[in-house]
Amino acid sequence: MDNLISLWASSGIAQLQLGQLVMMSVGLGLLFLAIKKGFEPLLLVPIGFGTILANIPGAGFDAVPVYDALGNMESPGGLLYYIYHAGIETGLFPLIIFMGVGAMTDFGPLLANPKTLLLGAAAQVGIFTTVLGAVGLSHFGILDFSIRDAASIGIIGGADGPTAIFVTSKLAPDLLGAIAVAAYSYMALVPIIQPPIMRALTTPAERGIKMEQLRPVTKAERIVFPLTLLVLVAMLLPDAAPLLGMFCFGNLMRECGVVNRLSDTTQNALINIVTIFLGLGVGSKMSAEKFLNAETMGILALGAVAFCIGTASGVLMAKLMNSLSTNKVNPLIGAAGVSAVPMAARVANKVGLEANPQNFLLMHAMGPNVAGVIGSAVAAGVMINLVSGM
Amino acid sequence: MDNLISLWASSGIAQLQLGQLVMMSVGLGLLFLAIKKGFEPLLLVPIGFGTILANIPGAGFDAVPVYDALGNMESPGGLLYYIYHAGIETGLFPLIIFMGVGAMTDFGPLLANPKTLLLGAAAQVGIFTTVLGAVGLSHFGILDFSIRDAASIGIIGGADGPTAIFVTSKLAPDLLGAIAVAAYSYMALVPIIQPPIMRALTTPAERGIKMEQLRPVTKAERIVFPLTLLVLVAMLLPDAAPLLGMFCFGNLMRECGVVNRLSDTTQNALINIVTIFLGLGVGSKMSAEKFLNAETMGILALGAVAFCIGTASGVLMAKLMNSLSTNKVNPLIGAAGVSAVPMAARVANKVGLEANPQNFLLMHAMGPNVAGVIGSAVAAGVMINLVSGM
Amino acid sequence: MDNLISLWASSGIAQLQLGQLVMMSVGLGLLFLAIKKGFEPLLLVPIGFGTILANIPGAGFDAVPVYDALGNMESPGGLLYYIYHAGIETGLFPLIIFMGVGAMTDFGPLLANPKTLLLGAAAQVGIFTTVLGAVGLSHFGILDFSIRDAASIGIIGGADGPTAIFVTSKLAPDLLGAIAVAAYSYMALVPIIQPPIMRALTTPAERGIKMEQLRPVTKAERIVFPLTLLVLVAMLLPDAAPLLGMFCFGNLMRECGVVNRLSDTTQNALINIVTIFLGLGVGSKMSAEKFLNAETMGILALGAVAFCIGTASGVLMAKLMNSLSTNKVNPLIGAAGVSAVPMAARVANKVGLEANPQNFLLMHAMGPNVAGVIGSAVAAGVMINLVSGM
Amino acid sequence: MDSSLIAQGLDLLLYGMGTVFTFLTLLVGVTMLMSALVNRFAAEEIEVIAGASAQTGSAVVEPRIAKAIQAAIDQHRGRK
Amino acid sequence: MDSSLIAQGLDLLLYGMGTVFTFLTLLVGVTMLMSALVNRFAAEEIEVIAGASAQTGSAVVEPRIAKAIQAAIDQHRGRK
Amino acid sequence: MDSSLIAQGLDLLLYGMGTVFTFLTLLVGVTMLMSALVNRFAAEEIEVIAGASAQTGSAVVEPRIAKAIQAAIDQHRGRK
Ligand code: NA
Ligand code: NA
Ligand code: NA
Repeated sequence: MDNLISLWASSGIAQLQLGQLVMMSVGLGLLFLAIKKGFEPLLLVPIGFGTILANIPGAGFDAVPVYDALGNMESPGGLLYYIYHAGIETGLFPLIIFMGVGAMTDFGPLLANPKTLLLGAAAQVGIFTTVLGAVGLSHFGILDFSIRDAASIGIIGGADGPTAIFVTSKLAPDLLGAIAVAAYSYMALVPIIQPPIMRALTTPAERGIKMEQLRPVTKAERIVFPLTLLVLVAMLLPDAAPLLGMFCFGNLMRECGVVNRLSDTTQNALINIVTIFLGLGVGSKMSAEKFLNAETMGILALGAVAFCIGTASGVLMAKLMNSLSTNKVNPLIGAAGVSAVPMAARVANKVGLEANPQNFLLMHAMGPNVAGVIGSAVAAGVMINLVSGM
Repeated sequence: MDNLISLWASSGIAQLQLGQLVMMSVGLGLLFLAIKKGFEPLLLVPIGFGTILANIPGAGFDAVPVYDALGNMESPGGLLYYIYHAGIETGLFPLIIFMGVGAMTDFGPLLANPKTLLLGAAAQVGIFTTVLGAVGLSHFGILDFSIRDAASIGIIGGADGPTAIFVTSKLAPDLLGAIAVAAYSYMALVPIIQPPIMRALTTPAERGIKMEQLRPVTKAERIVFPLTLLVLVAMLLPDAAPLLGMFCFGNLMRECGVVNRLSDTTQNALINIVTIFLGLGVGSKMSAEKFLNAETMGILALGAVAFCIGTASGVLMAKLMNSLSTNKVNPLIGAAGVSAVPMAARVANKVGLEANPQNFLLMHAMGPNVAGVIGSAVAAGVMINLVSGM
Repeated sequence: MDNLISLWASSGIAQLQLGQLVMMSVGLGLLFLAIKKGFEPLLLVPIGFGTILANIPGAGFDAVPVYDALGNMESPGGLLYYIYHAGIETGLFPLIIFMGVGAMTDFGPLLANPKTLLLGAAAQVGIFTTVLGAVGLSHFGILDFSIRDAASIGIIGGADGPTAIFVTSKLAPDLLGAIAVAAYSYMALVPIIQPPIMRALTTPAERGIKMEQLRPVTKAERIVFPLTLLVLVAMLLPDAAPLLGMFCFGNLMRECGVVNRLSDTTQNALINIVTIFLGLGVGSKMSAEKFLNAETMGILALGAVAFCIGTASGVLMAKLMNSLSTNKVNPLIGAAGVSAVPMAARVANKVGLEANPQNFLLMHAMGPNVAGVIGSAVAAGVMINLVSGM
Repeated sequence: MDSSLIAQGLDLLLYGMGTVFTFLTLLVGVTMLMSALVNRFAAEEIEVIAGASAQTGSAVVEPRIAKAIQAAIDQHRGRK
Repeated sequence: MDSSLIAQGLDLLLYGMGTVFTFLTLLVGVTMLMSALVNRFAAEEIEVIAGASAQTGSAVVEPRIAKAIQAAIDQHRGRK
Repeated sequence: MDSSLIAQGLDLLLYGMGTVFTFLTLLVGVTMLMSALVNRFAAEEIEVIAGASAQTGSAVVEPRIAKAIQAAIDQHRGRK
């Protein structure tokens, strides 16, 4: 009879709190978005599943390991505990993923037209105005964000998952779940968020601008570029060096042509393994007390604002460049500067085709697209530097 | 001369204890079974090799790392030390392997005929009667098993390697070597152990029963099933959630169709890497003092009993179901309920073909086969829950 | 304004020390050698890049994690800190790589002609005479090497990267960068270093010696050989068991034929992942204070000497064997005894073809080549044993 | 003490098998319900035959492998 | 305190965007310089078209896969 | 102290090379013995030529790749 009571007492239903039930539904909702709606499934499937696991009452996925006085283990920690502390708290998983992303990135279009780096810079305006929005909400007592929270929320506007996770795990780990979910969800919503803004800020004539074909890029340029970027980062902005250093390392492995087996593993087995565990680890931070509050609503709202402002800034920057140069760019590719690789570039291409069915902007948009990755990593570095000193 | 003495003193022969020599032979014996006899080689090759490594006198594969007062390493630990403590003591390796097994499991036949879940339940009788046998041996003073030991021994009857390792590493880590070896050996011996029992408990007419073709299963069912199972586990039996949660996660990645690259890595690179280290880590627990004793003989004997009872229970359950329903099942597929995927299903198919050369039971037996995996994970959960409270 | 000062103060230029600048150039130089000159790129690309990363002022790649009194993390460590302490200080990465090398090694030519093991033994003379050279330099006050340093320097002559890293991380971790760079660089320079020595020590007639075709080797021999080697190591030289044990394990997985999926992963995803991190971790030890000193020059000079003496010893041993036996070996294959697999065997083949365009020595040279791997692992084991007792 | 061990073993048998059977019987019902609901509301074409996995045939081939195969075949066709 | 929060936000905006623009503008110049220097001194044939990766087509196919494909095609040809 | 360093170096040379030679010489003998015993008692057909690995040709191709290739070739044949 005691056993029956013990079994019942340890059952999920007996221990279940409302918050956990709601969070499990949130997890199922994320899985629905990922599987049925195609929202960044590579991350949202593990995050959604991790959310459910972390909220199973009594399952101990988040359990802290217990050691006796001699250092022998009395009871092991939970799977998500180990994943979070080994891979996310240390920053290792986002950095390894950045290495993999580097190994998958083609800098060719950027090298053919380096001025598109400025579009990638402009789109980061969304990050910093969102920071201002977050501190504003806090100032007026609507929500309660510290400057570290605000900086982490802003980085959603970088439209770059690993960067957002890296910054948030350093500055505001309690917000990790909400910020990661917002970042990946909005990246998936880019085809819905961006086009109206792009159309509102451009004339049909501007959207129809044809760009000259990109020049060929040599292998030597491709090899030297990641090293150039690395040296510049090292000299000027060491705080961005972890992210951009690993990014450049991955890209150098890709382009140098002599370590293809390493590059191949980095792009496949390694990044896949780390993606699974990164997602589960982020899910482990999706607890009711951290997610089910007004701040999360604020984060979701501010994240959407960040994407909109970033998109608008990129388009406006392109128009500014056109007014200063005779070598016109199609302002639609400015929207790709938010990164969200390669989704935003595809959106630019699609909106461009509406205006002129013969105008293929995809390659031209890849330049600002990867520039946006560099831009938000730079923004992340400067944010970590400044906020740590505040 | 001192050096010569030092070299001799540190040689294996000078340090060798009889127990180590015997255990190295046991390791070679496991390799023989794995390589020459085909006994579950994916696990028994690493376990056998790990056994040899762990018993090399003076090689330090099991060495504990030494740190000075400031936390700096004075001497590193041995390879097997790190593997065991990082992957097995924490439970991480069995859970990751369960994720991989989930990604390799096809629930189609089970979904087409969910009643076969009952066969997977019945076959777990072997687990619990073996627990009773172990405590009986202890009660009569023949061997010395605690209730934690008995529970771990019983789980051999689950015919599921990672489950047995997961439970044993939590409840009775000293028995890990013997239990893992018994579990994998008997899984390999399924084609020898099961057929006589299956024939003894059935008539030729029963063995010849033809089952109707399985209905087609939709993709949506396949996607929703792991989530359904997960929610049910979460509500009723959180202690089974680590194993079944990871199993469902792997299966969802497989079936959802949007994360094929993650599923592919889970089924290949990731599970292979973890299998190698899991095997080596289990081998590190194969020391003479823990393996060369009467208890190990008892474990091997009880493990065989567990398999036999599990097989018989599955077959008898199928006969019971037939007596209650007009929709007949071939009782041979009940034997597949012990799991030992896919060996037990193949055995059912083979014995069925002997009775009726036109009767292909393989697909029908896959249902109870995967049900057996769920069944033994449930048994593991309830065992950990109850024993922890005793 | 304070922020501007903070940004400037944290910029690389403001913090840059001359040593770091030089070391970043060294890193770029290693990348140049790896990419443009093809010097062992699989290791030197990660080492070179790791060197640059470790020397970025203020980037914190080497940062030590900080915990508060309760054990909560206050600030995470750097990526290279974690890699070095988890994988290199513990010896895990070199051992896993040795497993992978074992899985890629074909012992067929060695089994067909086991006497070539003696050539692999002879070539290790380079290791120990170099130790003597290092202590000599120290004795005469030219440089300052302890016996542990000298032993680590000698192992460069083993021409085997993971062995050198394993020994050095145990005996003289401060020299790790210099020794790893020397080892891999000279392995890449084998086609330049060896031929003059080989020609100087042999007559054209000797270089033209044709060797009889190798006998076929059975699958059973291939399977039993790694186990034989393992047992011999276990009995006689347990200090070599970590390296040779993992090597034999990899080779057994390769040859046994029943765990091809494990062998495949070991040879691909696993060794690639570990190679990337091993290289980065070695790079993290390339700091100015440890690398930019006279000792490094001494290490580079002694390493070259070690390669030369090893090559000469192998060739002379072959000539000695010829003078004692009627079954002649081509003395050029003795040079392959230094290991540097498969480069040294190719060099022997090439120099042989110069003397006799019909004489293909490649397969014959593979025997001493893999014997050299065993030989230097044995030397490593005895070195660790003896030096630890000094 | 020892008889308590037997008692513990009996408890495990009783509650253990009870839980296993209860859980899996419940799962039978829930699975049937799930299938009925899903196939009614998802109303999707029945594209997969039981026993065949969701990932069969060329579906699991990575694009780069598929591309390589295609290239090889094109080359082969061209060579003839 | 709260107005200091706003001030901090403004500081972040000012110095943050300033750094991002300064850094990327500098990168534009440095990249152009790099390309000019590299293409002048490396004097290598222009083998890659912009937009196409360095690793395309059969280059990413591992040797063992390529070998398998070749074997399959040879076998196929032989079978005819 | 320093001369002791030289002495240590000499010791390493002496005992080190001694061990290496002793071990590898022993290994020559043991390997020959092993081969003789194995080939006598295992009495297996000599299926592998020295120098060729145990894992050659299509053996290392994973089943799913082989299946994909087969599918591609079937498709190719069908298309003609
Ligand atoms: Na961005
Ligand atoms: Na089972
Ligand atoms: Na060597």
